[in-house]
Amino acid sequence: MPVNESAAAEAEMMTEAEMTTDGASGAGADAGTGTWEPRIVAFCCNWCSYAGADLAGTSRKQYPANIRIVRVPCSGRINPQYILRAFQRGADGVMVAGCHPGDCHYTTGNYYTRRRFSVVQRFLEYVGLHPDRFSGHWISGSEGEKFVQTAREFTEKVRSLGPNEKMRDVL
Amino acid sequence: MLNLQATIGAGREFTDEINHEAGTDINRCYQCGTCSGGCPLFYAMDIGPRQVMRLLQTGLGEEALRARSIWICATCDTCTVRCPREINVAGVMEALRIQARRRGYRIPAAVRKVRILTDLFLGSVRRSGRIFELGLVQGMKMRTGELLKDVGMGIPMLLKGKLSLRPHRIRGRAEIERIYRKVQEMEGGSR
Amino acid sequence: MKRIGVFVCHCGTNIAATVDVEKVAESARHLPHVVFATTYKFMCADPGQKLIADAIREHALNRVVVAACSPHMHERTFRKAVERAGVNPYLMEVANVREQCSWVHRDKPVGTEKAAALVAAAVAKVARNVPLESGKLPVERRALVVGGGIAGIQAALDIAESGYHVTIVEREQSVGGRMAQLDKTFPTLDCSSCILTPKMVDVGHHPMIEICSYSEIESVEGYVGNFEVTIRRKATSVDPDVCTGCGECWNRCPVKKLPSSFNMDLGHRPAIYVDFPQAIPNVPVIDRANCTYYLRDGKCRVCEKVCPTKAIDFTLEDRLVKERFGAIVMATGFQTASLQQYPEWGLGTYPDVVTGLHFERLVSSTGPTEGKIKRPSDGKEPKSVVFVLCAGSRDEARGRSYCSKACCMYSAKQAILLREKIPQAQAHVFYMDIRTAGKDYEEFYMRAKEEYGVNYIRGRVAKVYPEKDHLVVRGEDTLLGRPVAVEADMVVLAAAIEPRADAAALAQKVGISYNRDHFFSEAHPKLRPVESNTGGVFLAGCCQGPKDIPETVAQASAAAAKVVQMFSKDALVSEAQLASVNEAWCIGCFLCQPVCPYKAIQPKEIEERRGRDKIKRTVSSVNTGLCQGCGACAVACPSGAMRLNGFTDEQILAEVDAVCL
Amino acid sequence: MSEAIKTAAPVEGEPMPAELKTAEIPTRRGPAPGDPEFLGALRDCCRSLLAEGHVQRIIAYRETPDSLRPEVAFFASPEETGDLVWDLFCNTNICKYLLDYRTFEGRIGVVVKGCDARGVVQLINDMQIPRDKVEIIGICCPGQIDPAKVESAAGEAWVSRVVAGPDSVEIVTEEGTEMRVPLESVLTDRCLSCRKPNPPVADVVFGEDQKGRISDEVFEQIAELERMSSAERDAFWNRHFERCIRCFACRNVCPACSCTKCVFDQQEPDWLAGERNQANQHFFQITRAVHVSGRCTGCEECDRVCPVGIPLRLMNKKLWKDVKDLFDSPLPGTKLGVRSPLVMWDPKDADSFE
Amino acid sequence: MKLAYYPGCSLCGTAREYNISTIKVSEKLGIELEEIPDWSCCGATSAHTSSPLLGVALPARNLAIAEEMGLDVAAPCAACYHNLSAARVKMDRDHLLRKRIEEIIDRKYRGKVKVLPLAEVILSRVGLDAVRDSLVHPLAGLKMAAYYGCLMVRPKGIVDFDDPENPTKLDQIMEAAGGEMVDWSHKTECCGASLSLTGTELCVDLVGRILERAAEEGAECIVTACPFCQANLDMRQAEAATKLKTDFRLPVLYFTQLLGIALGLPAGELGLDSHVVDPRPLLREKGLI
Repeated sequence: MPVNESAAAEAEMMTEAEMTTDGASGAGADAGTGTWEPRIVAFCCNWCSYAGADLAGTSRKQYPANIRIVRVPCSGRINPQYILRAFQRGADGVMVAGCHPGDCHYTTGNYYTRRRFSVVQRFLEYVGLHPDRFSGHWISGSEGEKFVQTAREFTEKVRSLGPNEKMRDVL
Repeated sequence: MLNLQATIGAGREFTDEINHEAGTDINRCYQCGTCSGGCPLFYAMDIGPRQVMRLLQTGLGEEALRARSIWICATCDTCTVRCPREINVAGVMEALRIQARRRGYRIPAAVRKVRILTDLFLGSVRRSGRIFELGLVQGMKMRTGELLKDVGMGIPMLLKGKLSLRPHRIRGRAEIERIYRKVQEMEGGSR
Repeated sequence: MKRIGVFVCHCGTNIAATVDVEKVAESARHLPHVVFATTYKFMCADPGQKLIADAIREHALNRVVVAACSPHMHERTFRKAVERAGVNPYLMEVANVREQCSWVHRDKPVGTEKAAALVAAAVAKVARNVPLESGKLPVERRALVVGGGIAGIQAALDIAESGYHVTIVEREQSVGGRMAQLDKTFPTLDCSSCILTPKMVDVGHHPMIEICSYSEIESVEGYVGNFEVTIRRKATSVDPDVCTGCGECWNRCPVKKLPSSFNMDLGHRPAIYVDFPQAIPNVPVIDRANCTYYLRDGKCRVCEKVCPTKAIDFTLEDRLVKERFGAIVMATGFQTASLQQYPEWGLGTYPDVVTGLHFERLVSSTGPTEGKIKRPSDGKEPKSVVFVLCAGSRDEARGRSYCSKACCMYSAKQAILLREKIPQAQAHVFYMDIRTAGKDYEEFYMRAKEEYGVNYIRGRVAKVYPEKDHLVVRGEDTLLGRPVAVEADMVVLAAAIEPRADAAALAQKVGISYNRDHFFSEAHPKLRPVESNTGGVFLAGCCQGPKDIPETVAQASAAAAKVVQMFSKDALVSEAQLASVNEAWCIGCFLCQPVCPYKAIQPKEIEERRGRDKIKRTVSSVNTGLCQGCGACAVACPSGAMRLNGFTDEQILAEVDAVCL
Repeated sequence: MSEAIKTAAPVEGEPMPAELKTAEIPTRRGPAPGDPEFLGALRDCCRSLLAEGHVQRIIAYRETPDSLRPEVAFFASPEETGDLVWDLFCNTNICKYLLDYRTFEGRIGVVVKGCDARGVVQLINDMQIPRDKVEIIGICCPGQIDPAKVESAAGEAWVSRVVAGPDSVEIVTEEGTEMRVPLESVLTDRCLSCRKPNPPVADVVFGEDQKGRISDEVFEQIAELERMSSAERDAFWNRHFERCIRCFACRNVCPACSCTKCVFDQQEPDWLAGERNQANQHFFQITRAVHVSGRCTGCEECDRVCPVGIPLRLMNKKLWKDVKDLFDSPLPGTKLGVRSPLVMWDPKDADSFE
Repeated sequence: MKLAYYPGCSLCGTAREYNISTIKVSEKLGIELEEIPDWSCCGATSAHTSSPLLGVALPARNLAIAEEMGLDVAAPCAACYHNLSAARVKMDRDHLLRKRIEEIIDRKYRGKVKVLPLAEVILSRVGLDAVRDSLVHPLAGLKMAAYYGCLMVRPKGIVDFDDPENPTKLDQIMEAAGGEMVDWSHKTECCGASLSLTGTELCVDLVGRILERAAEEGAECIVTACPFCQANLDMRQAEAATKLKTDFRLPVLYFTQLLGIALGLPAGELGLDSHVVDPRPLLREKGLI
């Protein structure tokens, strides 16, 4: 609904239709070559893995553009329902990254992440999601190289699996 | 005057080939000299391992192929173990020796005997599957003309049964011959 | 009525080179609620911020998205800019299109498409932001300095001089740290203790400074402005209030031959000791592991007998002291590498192979040899000494890729001291690159070569081995291109500077991050070098990375300035993005309570109308003073009643949707 | 009556008392369900509780014209307890009704078997009802009968009455024909693998501790599922999730689901859309299972009440197996004062991240 | 425990005494050695300095046969141990190389076989306590310098027998045998043996350096586990002494010979007569034979 001056009545809530943006090209199609490119959502904790991704940037290390980072204050803030939502909206792979256990800026945040996702990871696999589509990593603020390595390996793994159909509900 | 960007450009392909064969990356070298310093035979070499690295870094790798060093190197790996930049220095020297042979470079006279011994050694293995030590020593004497070398040692060793008179041929000699031919095919090498 | 403005930064060419900023702005114009989108070369600069203010006025914007560098860089800058223009600072989101897009994807179309998606995500999120106010936090105007070396002393003095109380926690018997072990300092060659001891005395007598020597940090709770630190005051067996430091006890103590770690085990000390003569506090401690009284239950007691003021009290126990602080300065210093992974140099095998710190003790007048340089093996005066640089540093193969920065200079100094004390001695220095990056440093290095005839050999030492009555140092003189061997009576290894062995454990206690080599991580290498990522914790000296004394002192004063800046405000601005409870949805199950690291969740009685009657029930509530906004509670709450402002479920879901489309 | 165990409601500053005193099983025991005076003794117990004012309401079961399906009844006065009944058809888990009594003035008695009692304990651990407000009348359950199985055993004929013996069941039909079938053949599925038939916490208990029936059949099914490829598992669950009509019966019956405003009912954030496509079906099923993981008592009511027969026990038991393997925590609802393992941590936890 | 025995060409010729003493000591310590049937030469330094493929193929043939036997390989000769281990590691790391080598040697090789120097077998599988328990003539009063050379300890990753700069395993074994070990700096300094026939004067210099350091530290004999080093240090000792204008008589023995004596094996069977620098006077003086 490409309206420049939004004349629509002020709807406090977002209607589903309004969510669509025809500005960005169709999900998954690569702007350049048109071949299929996997879409990967990475939930990164602000203090460590997000800083690690920044360090990869300041060191100009290249990694696939499929990775799209959503910043959260702590890996403990990542709700398993966000993972389901990402797959629903067309993600082909989801990554969760936090500080190494013991290094969490909030001291115990990642301990809960470790417990929660050791259960959720097995359960997602159990209900039929291919295990290579979801992975978790501990990446510190000084591990720019590890972030890049993880991004590349995970993108290739997801690319080899092809587009994800499970739970896909793209409008 | 050395036109560096030209030599670096021209020599890059050769340096990359050596990097690949030795499974290492010479560009990491920061010329600290630990390899040359620790090399037991550096004093006898015309250019030390560090200088060989520098030649390869600046694209003058071909020059190293004419050096005596790559034949004197005893592949004892002291350099590789101590290199702070984790470069397989001994591997590079070995790769250069193989390249020198493969590209038919003339081997400096002073170190020609190393090549002769290697050929005799491999010939002996090819024929009987194991080394015939006496044959090796005699072959060296014939090919180098040093007939009286270590003759004092030879007789006592014979008497103590340390030098058998006949080569010990293994049953699988045909297998060894087949290995040599297969390797030659795969490497297309000039033996 | 949401009216969002999108501002895409060129960042010179950093973004514009690999992201078509115009196209990103164009695609942003079609996003819901976006009424204005533009680009500018430098959004963070004044004109950029003015552009935002003007756009807010002209287009009546009430929400802003800035697509630029990482929020770690300029989120604060843009929030202030937006606030000045009358919009709540938390109605602004940053899209990281530099570090996480333009710099890491060279293909322009791909980079542009991703940047557009990141902007879409930021717009979707900002559309769901709600205005937030940051609260006020009380500040405990007391500072804690961990480590009593020159860094800790300087920081403490600067803070105390600004009128605030400082507690220094020092693990050893006396403050002074590494600098107390040095003889002279470069580049001025003035005597280390002459410039250090006055500062130690100041610290010792300053009314606002309390020194907890022979003590360690047991635990740290709380957060910026309100740290609760437990300090373990190790039992010294000497009553500090009564002891006058007369020295009777340590002179008469029968246990004489204990290795003195202050003298790098080259000298000896008694069981009751002070580290060095100018020790502050000048009160000895008893080394209970080696004191006869403790080893053979109650024997000896000589020190007790000779003590004129009866200060000895064997029954004293460790005390755990709990104190509140507003800020912490980490100044824990360094240690030199043990070099056990280098058997080829023989440190620890051949007695005459020593490290720089050993040499400092040998050449120091308070050292075991009263300043006369003698070989540890037979005490002879060395006629030839070899200094080996980069001993353990710049060696990725064995775990230390970094340069220890100060060795070139202190080795040159030590060579000069050698030549001054033993004019006929030869000084050789094996080096790879001499690094004299400081004021008067290069001149000092030239003096060593010209005035003192120190021989510099460019080459990294391959092997050190004993031969007859001397050592042989083998290497290559890479400028000559020849193998060289130097016969030396003593070899001084400039061992790498590394953090203290327990640095990582201490970092986890205090809650700050550290890098691969266990140096504490600064918030930003260039822009915030003395702050850690954790609010209220500052860094000074070698604990943050190898450096020399001038830089350490500069950092210490900088850290002190940061602390004083914090204390100068009447209250701390607390985090605005905190958790809050939707009391209608909360069923009082308190699953949120155990996951809160700051114990910020308490029960609260509320009254509700249920049909005709009023009922009272208990729901969760967040103490905004303690909450730090980590969000663990928001996930533990099944119904989503617990929300984390700034990162609510709606916002994150909106981001996920936008990023995936 | 036993002295009620005082449980602190959430006190200012200390919301969860460090260690709720776990009530020991009292010595007072009533006769076992099989025993002829059992029903009389149960009715007397309930009547005296109400008469002496120990409780102001009792939730139990009452006769209905269909003798195979007694209904849940709320007894307010001693006289009403006359038609209170308890037999092997009391499948329904009544503990969740306690949520309606959160603000009820007075104490509530509940007649609960093993699985229901765990539900009551879980509600107490989830702070939804204080321990001292509930009078737990426990019954050691010999296993409940599935009415559907009885009717299919009786074939076309209408079943008028069923007499349950210790190991066989006599079915009397309208036409008066009688047939005897082994108890095992008509038991509800979950009772065939019920390990904990006895109430872990109760104020008074009827019957002796039962052994329960050990069978790993459900865990074998789970293991078989785990051996499948992810594509096969995907197909398996798609087939089941497709049939979910989103009636939310599983949520409404679950003692661990005590939220007043469930995420599935919320518009903002819009977690669950209405359309019954495979994405939303997956979102609902997975989220429900993950939300109760660590607090699910394993009563399998959800599996029993699902109108379209989705094997929810295969999901709940899988999560329970993993939680037990990973954190070695007790079965939820068996101990008072125990919180979900997912709101605790241990430095030595297993780590599935790299 | 049973192992596939790979003697190597030297042990069948110039290092005959190393072979005999190895077999005798293994029997005494309960190590069952079954010689790899029809084993062939490992190529020493000549193969891998001429062709990378040949350098792996020659040892690989022996590894393949050992794999058929289903036994780990014991290779007393340091050079053979180095080459066999290098081949195994290179093929482990590079799957394609393993495939090509299988094609070259026309045998299946899955990489399930470990390669151990004899010293490692004694240390980890027999154990020093077993050695101490079966001592008959502890080497009391004999000051030995253990010389490891280069091939047995370098480079890390290709051979993992001991620390490349400061190895101690031979020292441990000989100390268990009752001997007194000298701690000296040139344990792993290369003796240049591969140039013994082609650059003899270089060998003399290197041998001189090593023996000078050993003598200075008070060693009475050299103990080694490499036939190249033994031959080089033994044969070039006289020339080295004259060149350095000093004289040192340091018999160079295989560690299995001295271990044999310690375990009470008859001296005659240990080939003590086949050294240029005769060790028997020293051993008699120490009352060991």
